[in-house]
Amino acid sequence: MILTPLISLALAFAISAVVILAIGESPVEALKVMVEGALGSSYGWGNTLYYTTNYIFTGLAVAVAYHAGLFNIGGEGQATMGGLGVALCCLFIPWPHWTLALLGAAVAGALFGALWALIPAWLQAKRGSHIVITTIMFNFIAYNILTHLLSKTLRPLGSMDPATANFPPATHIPGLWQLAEMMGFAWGKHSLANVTLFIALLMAFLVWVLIWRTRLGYELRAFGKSEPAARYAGISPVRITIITMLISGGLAGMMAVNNVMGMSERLILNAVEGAGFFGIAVALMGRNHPVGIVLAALLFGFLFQGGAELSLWTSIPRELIAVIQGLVILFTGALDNMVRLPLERLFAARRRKEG
Amino acid sequence: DPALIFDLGGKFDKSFNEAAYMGAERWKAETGGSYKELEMQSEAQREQALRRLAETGANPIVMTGFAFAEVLKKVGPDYPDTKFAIIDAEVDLPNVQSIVFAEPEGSYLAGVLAAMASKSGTVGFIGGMDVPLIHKFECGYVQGVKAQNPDAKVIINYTGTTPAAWNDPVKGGELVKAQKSQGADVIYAAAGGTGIGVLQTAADESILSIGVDSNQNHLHPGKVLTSMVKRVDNSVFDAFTAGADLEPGLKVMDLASDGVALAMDENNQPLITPEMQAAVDKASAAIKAGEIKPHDYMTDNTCPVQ
Amino acid sequence: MAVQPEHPTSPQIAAGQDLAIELRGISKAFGAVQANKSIDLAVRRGTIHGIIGENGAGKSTLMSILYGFYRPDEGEILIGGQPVAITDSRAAIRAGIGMVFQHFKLVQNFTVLENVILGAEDGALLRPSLARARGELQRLARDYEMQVDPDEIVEELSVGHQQRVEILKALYRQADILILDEPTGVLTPAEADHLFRVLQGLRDEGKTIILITHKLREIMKITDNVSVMRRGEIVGTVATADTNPTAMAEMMVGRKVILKVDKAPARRGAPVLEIRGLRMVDDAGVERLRGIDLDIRAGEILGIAGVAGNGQSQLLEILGGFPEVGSKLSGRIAVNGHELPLDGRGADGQARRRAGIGHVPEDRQVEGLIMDFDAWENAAFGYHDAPEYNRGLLMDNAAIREDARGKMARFDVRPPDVELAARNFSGGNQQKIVVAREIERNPDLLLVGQPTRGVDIGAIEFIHKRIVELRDAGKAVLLVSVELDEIMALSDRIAVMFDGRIMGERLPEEATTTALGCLMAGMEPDAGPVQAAGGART
Amino acid sequence: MDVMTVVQILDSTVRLMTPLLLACLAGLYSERSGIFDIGLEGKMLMAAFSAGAVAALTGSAVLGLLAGILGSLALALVHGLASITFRGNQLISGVAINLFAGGFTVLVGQKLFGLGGRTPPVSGNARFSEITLPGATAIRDVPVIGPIYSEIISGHSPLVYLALLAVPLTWWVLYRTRFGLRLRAVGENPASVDTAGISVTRLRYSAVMICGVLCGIAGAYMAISLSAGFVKDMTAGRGYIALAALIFAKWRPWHALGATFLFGLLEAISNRFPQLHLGPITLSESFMLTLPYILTVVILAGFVGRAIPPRAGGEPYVKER
Ligand SMILES: Nc1ncnc2c1ncn2[C@@H]1O[C@H](COP(=O)(O)OP(=O)(O)OP(=O)(O)O)[C@@H](O)[C@H]1O
Ligand SMILES: Nc1ncnc2c1ncn2[C@@H]1O[C@H](COP(=O)(O)OP(=O)(O)OP(=O)(O)O)[C@@H](O)[C@H]1O
Ligand SMILES: [Mg+2]
Ligand SMILES: [Mg+2]
Repeated sequence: MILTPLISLALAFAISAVVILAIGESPVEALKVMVEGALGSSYGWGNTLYYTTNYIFTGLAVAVAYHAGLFNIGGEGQATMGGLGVALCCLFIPWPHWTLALLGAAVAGALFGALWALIPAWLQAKRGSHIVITTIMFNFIAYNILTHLLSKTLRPLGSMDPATANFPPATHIPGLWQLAEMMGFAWGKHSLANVTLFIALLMAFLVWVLIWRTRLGYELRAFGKSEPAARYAGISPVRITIITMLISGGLAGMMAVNNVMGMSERLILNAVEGAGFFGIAVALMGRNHPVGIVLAALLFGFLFQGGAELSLWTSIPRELIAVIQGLVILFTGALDNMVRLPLERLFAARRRKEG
Repeated sequence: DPALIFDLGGKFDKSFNEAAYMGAERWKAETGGSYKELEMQSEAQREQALRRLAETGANPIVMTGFAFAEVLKKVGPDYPDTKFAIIDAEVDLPNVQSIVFAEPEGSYLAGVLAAMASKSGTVGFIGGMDVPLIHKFECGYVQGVKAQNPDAKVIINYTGTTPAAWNDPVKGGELVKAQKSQGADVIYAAAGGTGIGVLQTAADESILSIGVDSNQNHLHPGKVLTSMVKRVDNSVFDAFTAGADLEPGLKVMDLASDGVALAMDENNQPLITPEMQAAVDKASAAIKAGEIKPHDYMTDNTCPVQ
Repeated sequence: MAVQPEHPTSPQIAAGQDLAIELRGISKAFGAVQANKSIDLAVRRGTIHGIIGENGAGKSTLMSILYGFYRPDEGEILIGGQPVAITDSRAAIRAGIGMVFQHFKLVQNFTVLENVILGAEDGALLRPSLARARGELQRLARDYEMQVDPDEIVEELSVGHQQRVEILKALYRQADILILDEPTGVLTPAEADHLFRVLQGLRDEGKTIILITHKLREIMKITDNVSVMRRGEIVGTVATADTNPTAMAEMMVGRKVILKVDKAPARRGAPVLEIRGLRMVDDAGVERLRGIDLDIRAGEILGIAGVAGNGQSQLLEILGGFPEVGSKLSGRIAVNGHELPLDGRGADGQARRRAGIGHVPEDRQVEGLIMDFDAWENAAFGYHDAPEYNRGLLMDNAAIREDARGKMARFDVRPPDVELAARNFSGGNQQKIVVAREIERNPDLLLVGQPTRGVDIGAIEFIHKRIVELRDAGKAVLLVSVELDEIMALSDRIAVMFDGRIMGERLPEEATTTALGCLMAGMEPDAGPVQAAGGART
Repeated sequence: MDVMTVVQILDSTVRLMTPLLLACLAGLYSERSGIFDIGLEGKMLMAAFSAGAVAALTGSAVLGLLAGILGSLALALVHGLASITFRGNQLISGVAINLFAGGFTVLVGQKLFGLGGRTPPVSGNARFSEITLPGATAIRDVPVIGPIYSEIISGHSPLVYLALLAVPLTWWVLYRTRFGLRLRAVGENPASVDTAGISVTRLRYSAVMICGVLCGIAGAYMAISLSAGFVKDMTAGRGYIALAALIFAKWRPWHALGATFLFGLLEAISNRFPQLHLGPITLSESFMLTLPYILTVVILAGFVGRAIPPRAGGEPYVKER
């Protein structure tokens, strides 16, 4: 039922509005700034779509795991490691052309992300250690490793910045606005969205195929619904858990193509910026269906870009966005029954009247 | 109007960004002009922010923090008529003024003072997140200490390897206690929000601390030996005053140009003996004259003395 | 029909008489399911009142309402003539009602004592409560000869003993109305007899007992009155003395039923399944199978009788390729002469299916079906990687749907809607989906666990017929059931399992319930107990 | 390594483990009742802020503590609402609460004090000062027990002793009282509690509330005892460590003491020895800083014995589908 998430969303925004009022600002004003900044211009759209791309990847990552009954909170760490993979692949392989580099980076990112999900997956499957905690810990560990590498090993000499050198031009992938220019019209000049968006959409489609059209998807969903039944049917929990987490981590890792290769064109410290966590909300709002996820990702892209504009043009602190996102996750994710049950009762009553 | 962009630390980091904010406020107060300010929220926004400001005709645009360097290289050329000033990094563009500070020099002096103020002959350094910039402070400091007292011991701690390390006063406090137990009685904190905890605990434990970036002497009068101030405020003030005809090129803010200095005011005045003052003056003179060249960690990622 | 449903309470129990309980117009719906439809029921004080009805008829729901576990949508409850608002179990307990649920409500890792006092503590501190409970428990155990070790951890107890704990819990709360929901399903005939003696004892003290059961025999044996439920309604209440099994069966289903399966004598062929010295030690280190030797030939049905929890489930799971996680296996299994591995990739459900083993698992809702999957998806479950269901990398959903339609039509699953989620089929129809899936694969060996648990008599007839057909087609069938009648009706040979062993084999024609009962209790009919060690576990 | 070093490390361990211990016990109550809670971090943060803010405004540490508890309770209530009343996903509720607290504290702090989310430094009565136990100074110089008593045991904030007392208290409540019995039961099999005539909802709410109170004390301790004021994100992941410690402790009070002690000790050691030289190998600084997380994973991997959570944990109690 599509109505539930919408109402939940409305509630989340209503409370956010109260918070904004509480800190003495005008919600209407804030909303206007957000909408104009994020959707009011092709430039705004360009940036909104950039964030959307991130969230599609992480949202899909969470969703795939969720279908197998696994709760992957590790998107953050997996995307971080994916960034490492993308960076190494862009820095140390002499790519002839960006198209090849793009493919290479996508593979590298996915590989690193997948490997980072492998250990928690194995621990869950073999030793039953709770994947939620292990993935959280792996987020921290990934961050520590990255900081170490960036400030000690990968940082070019004399640079202050704990970041890698810039990637060679051959690995610079065109932004959507550049594609637009090639096709001879001006759209969102210098905005951040880039060709990775298409990869994201492709992945969304592939995930749909995987989940509802392949044997693996069938087994994965069965396992997610009932482990005893899965074992009865000869589906190996260990195998499914590990494969699922590899796919999930791979998707999260692939996000790096967008933010590392597409945007900063070098690897910086906090490149992921919570996308891993927002993936949870995106997946939930999207009811773990690729189409829903793309839409939810668009919403969160809007939130983030709008929030940026907010801190750009108003005195509302940037933390407001964290609050709004928290509320959205709370209402769409944890409190959805609060909305759904009354709705269902309502419709049930309707049906009884009719029938 | 001019514009000022703060780095992710946020303008109230009690040190670097806050200093820049002070400068801008001072300019506002003295000239009655108005300026546009904004805080970064995410890496992705840096470019966005620069472009949006440039397009709204802000000039000059001052940004704090090396993290802007790469973006500025990209954006600068697109707005030739806009002047940019970047603090803590070098960007070689016709319309960019690069302002870099000689932290090693200031920290060197802090080291000299610390060595003299220490009775135990052991002093401490507490860095925030373990990143190169902070090693720059550390290295200058150690050199100063050793120069003043070759067999002095310097205990070095970093708070962490994640941004949380900038905001962990609890751990900062524990580090002070740990260092104190090893004999340290003067501790230099270059750790943003964590530094608050360091200075606090040092005061609680009645040992001396040294603040950083902006003048923190007033936080615990008589307990903070001094502060190694980077006059970010001055450079912002100057940039704002210069306005549209801000002259491009590299601007090194060192002792000579009062870009870095030790804060001496009524709060730490009782702690500073004449001979300390003398030693500091002597050292700074030597540095200005180029007789002493505190090694810059960034040049080779190593520090000559340990 | 023998009794007119429009009579809320039949002549023997008219209002005004000394009624312990009176239910008026109780209705309860679970979502779309109308589990109870305006039910009226009166129970006389100091009597044992039986309630029978097909699975899902609404018996447990009704009693759960009386006990305050569910809240009725409509209707009122009178205890001893006074209307009482039973809002929760606390109110029910205060009204003197105790209930032993179909699925026990015990805290598995608590001691017996802790379970008994839970909710009935004397004060904020445990020690005094425990002390009193210990004494009280000993007294009750003595009076009703229901010994249990008060300090034993519940999960260490056999089902029978766990049931005792539940009964003691109720008595400890001074219940004078005791509800038992299908208490004998998990008991040996001997244990059941003991339970009935206890119940009669309680009745003679003036307590009122409501007994839910499927077994007409038991109704006839100890109830004073009996109410029959069907599809959420009470279709009649009669004095047990005035009725007989066939009449009641008819009332239950609403039509004549043949309780007997007619089948030709078995034409045995080559051995299909050979089991030698099969042992299994579970994760907790308990030996669940203690050396099983079995042969099943083509064209015969081997029935395994036994009280739940004596290793039958483990045997089926091992043969089906999904033994309990962490268990250790030894011994040999061969199908059609080919030895099957006991563990590793080659021993999972897929491999077993490839080896020609079909399996109707004991619990359709937990194992046999994915309740949230649609019927068509479930119809391929376990065989989902069979070539006919796949096209290259992708699954051929169209083919699977088509195939599912056929199966549901042939097995008369109602409603015949392949897009409906398994959850929304009735128990019997869920079971038909599973049976269709497994039988139509035409396996050499079919494992069948509790095929008719949760299935109404109509469906039972149908499923029994299919199983016999398979056997007549020269296939081997291994049937496990706790219903002796079912074992007797279907099997060509009967093996009785107790505590992980085969106690003995009998031919149905020469087997008597009492003889089998002894074996099920671990005793040779003539000799004394074989070994008391262990005892049944769940 | 001389005695004083050891003493100092243990002394620092006591301080560092206190917030972990309180949070760990908080989680213990909640999870024993069957409500998983990864929102400890957020609740502590909220508490730290409320405590810091109120202490700064009123100049009273006690009021600060109360405020901290209230702040944490508010979020606990939300978690209860989501996971008990509305049978939502407990993990997601936790994630949301952490995110919300992170932003909300700064937002309000900025509004109140304009210090970028920081609260003004508190001092004097606005802060819990360290209390010296009787005789501490007297026996200071007695070898061994002298330093142990006067340095390690004595001279901590009252909240430290509160936390330590909470351990035996929790044990007693859990295993010796009616409430404890019911709490353990509802986490194992809510139906058994329900059919015993006890309200599952009320029981679980009270557990979640106790969790809130303890998180509140933990946060307050960090803001107005260990340090002098709130700094944004000052809990720095301690909530998650506490969670790991809870699993390590297999949801038992005394074990919780041990587990949090271990994590505290680890941090104290890495403070004292930025690099650890163990014979030939040297553990680098960044490795030492990563160690707690790695250790957590190792522990969770069950190399120290499998941990079985309360059976009904994480599952909302649903009677009717
Ligand atoms: N908690 C529940 N949620 C949804 N439906 C339920 C629930 N409990 C029972 N039902 C449905 O209500 C109907 C009556 O169930 P109930 O358990 O009362 O039948 P029963 O007569 O006890 O069957 P059995 O003989 O198997 O115990 C069935 O359709 C059952 O599926
Ligand atoms: N657990 C459940 N949750 C929700 N609905 C259920 C549940 N169990 C059964 N139902 C619904 O209740 C209806 C009756 O189910 P029930 O199992 O009582 O049938 P039944 O009377 O047992 O019939 P059968 O004899 O075929 O089992 C089913 O059609 C199904 O839609
Ligand atoms: Mg029932
Ligand atoms: Mg049924």
